[in-house]
Amino acid sequence: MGLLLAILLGAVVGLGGSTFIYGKGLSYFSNDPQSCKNCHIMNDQYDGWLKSSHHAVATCNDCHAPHGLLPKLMSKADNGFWHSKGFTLQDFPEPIRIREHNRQVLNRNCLECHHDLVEDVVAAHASDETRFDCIRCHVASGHGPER
Amino acid sequence: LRDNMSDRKAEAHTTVFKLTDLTEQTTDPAEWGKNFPRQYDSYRRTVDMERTRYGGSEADPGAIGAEDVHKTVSNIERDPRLKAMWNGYAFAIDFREDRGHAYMLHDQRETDRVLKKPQVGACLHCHASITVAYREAGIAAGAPGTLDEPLLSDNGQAQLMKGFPIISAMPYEEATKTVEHPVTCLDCHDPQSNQLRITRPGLLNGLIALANSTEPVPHLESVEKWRTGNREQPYDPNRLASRQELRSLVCAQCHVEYYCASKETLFFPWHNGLKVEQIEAVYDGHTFPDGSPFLDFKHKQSGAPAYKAQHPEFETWSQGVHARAGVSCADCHMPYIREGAMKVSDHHVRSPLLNDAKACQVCHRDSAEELVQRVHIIQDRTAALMSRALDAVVALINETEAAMAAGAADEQLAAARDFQKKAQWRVDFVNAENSMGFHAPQEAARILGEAIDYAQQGRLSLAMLGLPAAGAAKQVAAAK
Amino acid sequence: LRDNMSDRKAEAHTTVFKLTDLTEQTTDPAEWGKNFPRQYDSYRRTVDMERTRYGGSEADPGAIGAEDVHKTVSNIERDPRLKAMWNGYAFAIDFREDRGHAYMLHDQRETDRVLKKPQVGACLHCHASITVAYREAGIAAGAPGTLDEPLLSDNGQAQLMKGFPIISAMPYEEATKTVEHPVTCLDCHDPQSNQLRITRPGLLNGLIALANSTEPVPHLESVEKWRTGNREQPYDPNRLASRQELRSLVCAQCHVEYYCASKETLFFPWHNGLKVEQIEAVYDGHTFPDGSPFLDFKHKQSGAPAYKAQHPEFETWSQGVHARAGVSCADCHMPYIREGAMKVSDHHVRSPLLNDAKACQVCHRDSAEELVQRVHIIQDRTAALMSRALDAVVALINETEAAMAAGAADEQLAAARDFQKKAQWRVDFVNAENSMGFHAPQEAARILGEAIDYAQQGRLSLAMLGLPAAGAAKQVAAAK
Ligand code: HEC
Ligand code: HEC
Ligand code: HEC
Ligand code: HEC
Ligand code: HEC
Ligand code: HEC
Ligand code: HEC
Ligand code: HEC
Ligand code: HEC
Ligand code: HEC
Ligand code: HEC
Ligand code: HEC
Ligand code: HEC
Ligand code: HEC
Ligand SMILES: [Ca+2]
Ligand SMILES: [Ca+2]
Repeated sequence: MGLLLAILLGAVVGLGGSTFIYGKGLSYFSNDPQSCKNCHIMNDQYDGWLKSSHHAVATCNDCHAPHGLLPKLMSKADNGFWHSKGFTLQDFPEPIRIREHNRQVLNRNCLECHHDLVEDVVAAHASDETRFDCIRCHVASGHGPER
Repeated sequence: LRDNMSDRKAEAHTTVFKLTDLTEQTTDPAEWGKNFPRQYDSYRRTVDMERTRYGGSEADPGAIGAEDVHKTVSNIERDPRLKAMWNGYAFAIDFREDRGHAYMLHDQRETDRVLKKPQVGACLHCHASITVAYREAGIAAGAPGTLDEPLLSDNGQAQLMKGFPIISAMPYEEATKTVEHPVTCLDCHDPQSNQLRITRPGLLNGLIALANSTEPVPHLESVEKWRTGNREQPYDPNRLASRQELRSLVCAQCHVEYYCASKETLFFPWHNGLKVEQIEAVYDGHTFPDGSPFLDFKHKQSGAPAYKAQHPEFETWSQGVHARAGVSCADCHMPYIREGAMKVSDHHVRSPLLNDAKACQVCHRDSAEELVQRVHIIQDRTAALMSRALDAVVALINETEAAMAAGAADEQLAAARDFQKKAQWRVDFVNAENSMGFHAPQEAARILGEAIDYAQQGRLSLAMLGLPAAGAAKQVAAAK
Repeated sequence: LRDNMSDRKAEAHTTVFKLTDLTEQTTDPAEWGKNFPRQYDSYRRTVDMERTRYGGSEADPGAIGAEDVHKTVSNIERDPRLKAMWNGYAFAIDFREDRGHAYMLHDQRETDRVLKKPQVGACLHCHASITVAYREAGIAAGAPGTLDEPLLSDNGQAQLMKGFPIISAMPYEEATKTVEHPVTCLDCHDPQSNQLRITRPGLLNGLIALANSTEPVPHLESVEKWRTGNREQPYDPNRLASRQELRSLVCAQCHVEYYCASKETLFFPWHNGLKVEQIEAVYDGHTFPDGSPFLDFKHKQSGAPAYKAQHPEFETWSQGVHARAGVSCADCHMPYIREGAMKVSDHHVRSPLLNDAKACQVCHRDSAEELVQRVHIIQDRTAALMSRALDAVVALINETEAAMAAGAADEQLAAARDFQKKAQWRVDFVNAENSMGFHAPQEAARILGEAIDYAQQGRLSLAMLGLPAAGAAKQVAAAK
């Protein structure tokens, strides 16, 4: 529990105090896509998600956050830092691109939901599942053709 | 930080502050800039010069022109084969790398093509903000209504179309006095709604011809739709084109192959379609109003009739996979850039490679280096094939000249000259297209393959003449 | 939602039921099919025949072969220019449209190229499940270890590499008795782990040569990586290639340009890189073990030395944008299909157009019709340019023959013959590549442009001879 608090605190600090609250920071930890859309910078992805095949079945966090509670919060604190830094300083590269770490998180999440379906094809190459890259082909599944 | 955030939120809601009223007569971009400072700022940056492997632009250190501005490097000095190919035409006198929109009027006024050859007002169609001048000339010649009426109103269109041939026929020196600015906001935007619009008679007429043809144009959906609908009114992009189509059509007002000289009013040769051989067929079948057969010039060395291609970017793009996929000129050359919370179109129109290929990354998930590499691979292939084609065309020209010197009769040279016309038209089409093949890689290579074939067949037709002095003639050619 | 998901997970936790033990000697796919019924089912469907505009396959109604199976249509009857180009070589006797993997051994055994010309065991490298036969021959010749050891073990590799030249040198009739099946599971998969693997000596050697060259291969990352690392051990795809690379390399075991005939053991000519002129340079510089200069055949009509290209799919794909983007052969030719609750790789290897372009649609969100259209546009352009190139090559051949008839000496014909070699190699490279340009559209067009150039230059060199009987000779040619 202490660890969890520390992480939460880290997240709050990372997001930068009052910005965190004003920017609906707490909603960052919810599973509501609205909480991502709070940043207009996420509008494109939000709009894309609305048109995607997963709109009815998966929200932002289902795909982008690790599926364990602890890793989830840690990842969010980390990402929260990057996001608010980027948002505040307006110094991020555009178009926005997913970072390698987050890409792996994403890929694991595809596998979590679709494990049964893809079990055989994944197994064909031993245990090295990180090299089994769903997004290579299904890049449109999260955000439709537009991204 | 907090302030920053609320700023952004406020910004997200701002639309346009109307600081000044824009009318159909506001040609001065600075006026528009009061309402749209971001677009105006980037628009002004088209004065910048920076080169890429095959594009961008570069100043010629030795060539200082009007107003102490450097000219760009000369394409015909860099590759004398071009000069040989255009021998007898104005392009052999002066032809330089193109640069940003800010220079278009300046560069036209000072090119030796204009200074050393008589040109007509038609040139201004694509080098100046000229709609107001067209309309004034139209009204003076009896067109209905006033300048205050919207350009797209019936009266506005009548004025435009009436004035267009009048200014086009004027001598250049006179006509150029009727204009003041290079392409400006008014030429692409409606001053009231700010919507994109087509203002150029050349394109309006060209699209009517294209729509009336049967050539499939899947990348221009509104044309396809018009064809299957009620065709009583001719095709009109301002009524029918989608926003995405307009994001290319505004460029097609100028970045197209055209004919314009003293013998006939400017037109776009799209009556059969947009492919290189379809345009050629239009020219082959065309006669000038005075009854003489259409040609751009007679080659000085070989006596061959010749067509000259000019910047067929729109036609080439039309054959590429990007056009089919609905990717417009503006998507690559005017990408959205973020200005605070707003996304605005980058009006600094230029090579996408000068902007770290950011325009591409919206669609392609590759690094800037990788994207530039892909462009270079395509361009290098095109350049190598073009060089091969140019060698063949120049050899053909020299050998025809030698055959003439050896006493060959015109009938004997007819085939060679016809092959030269065909070959030259094709290599020139790719050369004049400014993306070095990128806009349609395989199509550019196909055209060059045909150019090579025709040029070499021309040489063969000469060699088969078995002229007595052919040996000597060959030496003349080799010595060149 | 998540509860729901984990429910389903508990429901169906099927992995592979191991019904039978697979070993390094299990060449029979039916055995593998017991463990992998879905893959086996689709594998067996490669007997299906259906044509596309330029691909797929089609039975020749009039040609019934062994076991009462129809042969496919003859490419040399459909286009006699091919027959003319290969005059003097086995391909002018029999060359048919290729079809599914199920036929590979059958078709090789009954082609007139084998029945009417002596061939060697090397042919089987790509037409049969042959690793066991290689190993047996290797062991018989003294290689260490037994057949039970994994193919990828040191002993396994030693056996393979020892047996390969032995079987390759055997007369075809004898060698073919050592094999029973066309390509089967064992040739691409490890019987224990089921992982992809490379089993073919030709490719293992070819990749070593390629890795040792300096030609950039951005689409083969593991090769690039090996180059910058410790190069003591030669490049080995089975140790180094990524899964994604293997999804193409398993095909590159066979779908490549190669030399294989009686004079030398099969090899892949990749010592300079994978481009058409890099391969040509290898051949130009090569001599047979007996010291004679490398060539595939001497043209019967013109006397020109000639190279024959065969199915350079891998080399061509390597020049295309798909390879650069990391898209593998299997992505398009073995796409995932849903089989009940499972997703499996479609082992019905065939033209992606026969599957409604489903393979394409994960990456390209276009309709099947649109995707097929895009393929056809590319293929039509390639076909038109290829036809132009073939015309030129055939004319050159006829004209050389005529010059010979008119008494031209060998020295006088040397240039023409050299041009024929260059031109023919290029047009053949694109013709032999089975996608009609799709795998690398601009590159295919570039190659054909060069082919045209060389062929016409050859004709020119003849015309310039100014042979006394050139007029008559031309008539001979025209009459053909
Ligand atoms: C079904 C899975 C899924 C869902 C749900 C989803 N995404 Fe994504 N997201 C993806 C994929 C796939 C990518 C592309 C990653 C890549 O190409 O490497 C991506 C990329 C992104 C990116 C980086 C931009 C880029 O193109 O690299 C952002 C930002 C993003 N998503 C935000 C969101 C937001 C906000 C939501 C909720 C509105 C959301 N995502 C919902 C799968 C998903
Ligand atoms: C505080 C504003 C803000 C909020 C809220 C926000 N984002 Fe972002 N996001 C950004 C900014 C700014 C960037 C660009 C940062 C960069 O690339 O360094 C970004 C980038 C991303 C990326 C791509 C870069 C990476 O780190 O991989 C993903 C994925 C993403 N966001 C997902 C989400 C999801 C999911 C949510 C909701 C849980 C969310 N974002 C909420 C501002 C925000
Ligand atoms: C929260 C669970 C969940 C996550 C995470 C998830 N999916 Fe899905 N996905 C589903 C469900 C549920 C469906 C629709 C029902 C079905 O057919 O299984 C679906 C459908 C699909 C489909 C078929 C529809 C289409 O888009 O063509 C694809 C492909 C797919 N998912 C790929 C992915 C990929 C790739 C990722 C990761 C980027 C991913 N999924 C992440 C639950 C998920
Ligand atoms: C090489 C390309 C490729 C890769 C990599 C890939 N897929 Fe697919 N996937 C496909 C294709 C093609 C289909 C369509 C199958 C069909 O229509 O029969 C598909 C179908 C699906 C479907 C929908 C099945 C259905 O019809 O309901 C899901 C879900 C899916 N994939 C998930 C994944 C996941 C999860 C991964 C990563 C583990 C993944 N895919 C990796 C190509 C790919
Ligand atoms: C998919 C992206 C894309 C599209 C769409 C596109 N272009 Fe280009 N264009 C390029 C690239 C890349 C170059 C090469 C730039 C270089 O060599 O530096 C180029 C070059 C040019 C040039 C020469 C630029 C210079 O720096 O000299 C002009 C003019 C041009 N394009 C106009 C157009 C027009 C007009 C259209 C629409 C009819 C169009 N382009 C469509 C990407 C595009
Ligand atoms: C009114 C005519 C006109 C219109 C409309 C027009 N252009 Fe141009 N464009 C020109 C002329 C003329 C030049 C050459 C100027 C010079 O070299 O002085 C040019 C130059 C360019 C260049 C070369 C810049 C460089 O650095 O070499 C690009 C790229 C370009 N235009 C793209 C576009 C695009 C994209 C559009 C539409 C969004 C467009 N143009 C609309 C006439 C026009
Ligand atoms: C249909 C539109 C159009 C017409 C008409 C037109 N231009 Fe241009 N011009 C362009 C475009 C687009 C460019 C930039 C692309 C290029 O240079 O190929 C350009 C570039 C130029 C340039 C700069 C590069 C160079 O060629 O040295 C000069 C000078 C020029 N034009 C002069 C003229 C003259 C003189 C005429 C009349 C004879 C004329 N233009 C008619 C569209 C046009
Ligand atoms: C060569 C054509 C051209 C010229 C000249 C031009 N624009 Fe634009 N402009 C465009 C295009 C294309 C768009 C994108 C419109 C769309 O997507 O609907 C655009 C968009 C805009 C927008 C909408 C917001 C945005 O940024 O997308 C504004 C405002 C604007 N332009 C103002 C101006 C002003 C002010 C000028 C003169 C300084 C100007 N434009 C000159 C082509 C042009
Ligand atoms: C608005 C989307 C979009 C933009 C912007 C865009 N492309 Fe493309 N590009 C596509 C599509 C769609 C294709 C066709 C293949 C496909 O469906 O993925 C394609 C194909 C290509 C190809 C292969 C086809 C060919 O012609 O060889 C290259 C190379 C390429 N793009 C480079 C670029 C570069 C460089 C830029 C920027 C200068 C760019 N693209 C901008 C969407 C885009
Ligand atoms: C991006 C998709 C794609 C990739 C990657 C690809 N191919 Fe193809 N391939 C095609 C298409 C499309 C055709 C044309 C089919 C037709 O004409 O019916 C084709 C044709 C073929 C043919 C002839 C098929 C027939 O029906 O006769 C062969 C053999 C082939 N490819 C092998 C390969 C090999 C080997 C690789 C990898 C080195 C590869 N392909 C990579 C799409 C692809
Ligand atoms: C052991 C050699 C071998 C391997 C490995 C191999 N092929 Fe083939 N392939 C052949 C031969 C031989 C044929 C021609 C069979 C015939 O016509 O009888 C062929 C035919 C084909 C065809 C033509 C089918 C048609 O209908 O015309 C395609 C497509 C193809 N292969 C693709 C692939 C792909 C993709 C791979 C890798 C996944 C692959 N091949 C692996 C030897 C091989
Ligand atoms: C390096 C691999 C390889 C070798 C060695 C090889 N082939 Fe093939 N063969 C293929 C592939 C791949 C195809 C399918 C593609 C094609 O037909 O172009 C094929 C197709 C064929 C076909 C069917 C189409 C046709 O050409 O009529 C026959 C018959 C054939 N080969 C006979 C032979 C003979 C005889 C030899 C030895 C002289 C031989 N092959 C050596 C790979 C090979
Ligand atoms: C020409 C090469 C080739 C042959 C022959 C071949 N396979 Fe495959 N197989 C592949 C490729 C490529 C994959 C995809 C592997 C990957 O992505 O790691 C694959 C995947 C598989 C998989 C993993 C699950 C899946 O569907 O992706 C199984 C199981 C399999 N094959 C069984 C077989 C069986 C059984 C046979 C014989 C009947 C066979 N294979 C013959 C190339 C081949
Ligand atoms: C695994 C992803 C993937 C698959 C599967 C795929 N493509 Fe592509 N394709 C691409 C990429 C990536 C490009 C390069 C342009 C880009 O970045 O979008 C491309 C480019 C293209 C282009 C333009 C480039 C060129 O060579 O002319 C065409 C046409 C095309 N693809 C057609 C197809 C067809 C048809 C198929 C199926 C037979 C197919 N693709 C399968 C990813 C794929
Ligand atoms: Ca330029
Ligand atoms: Ca076939």
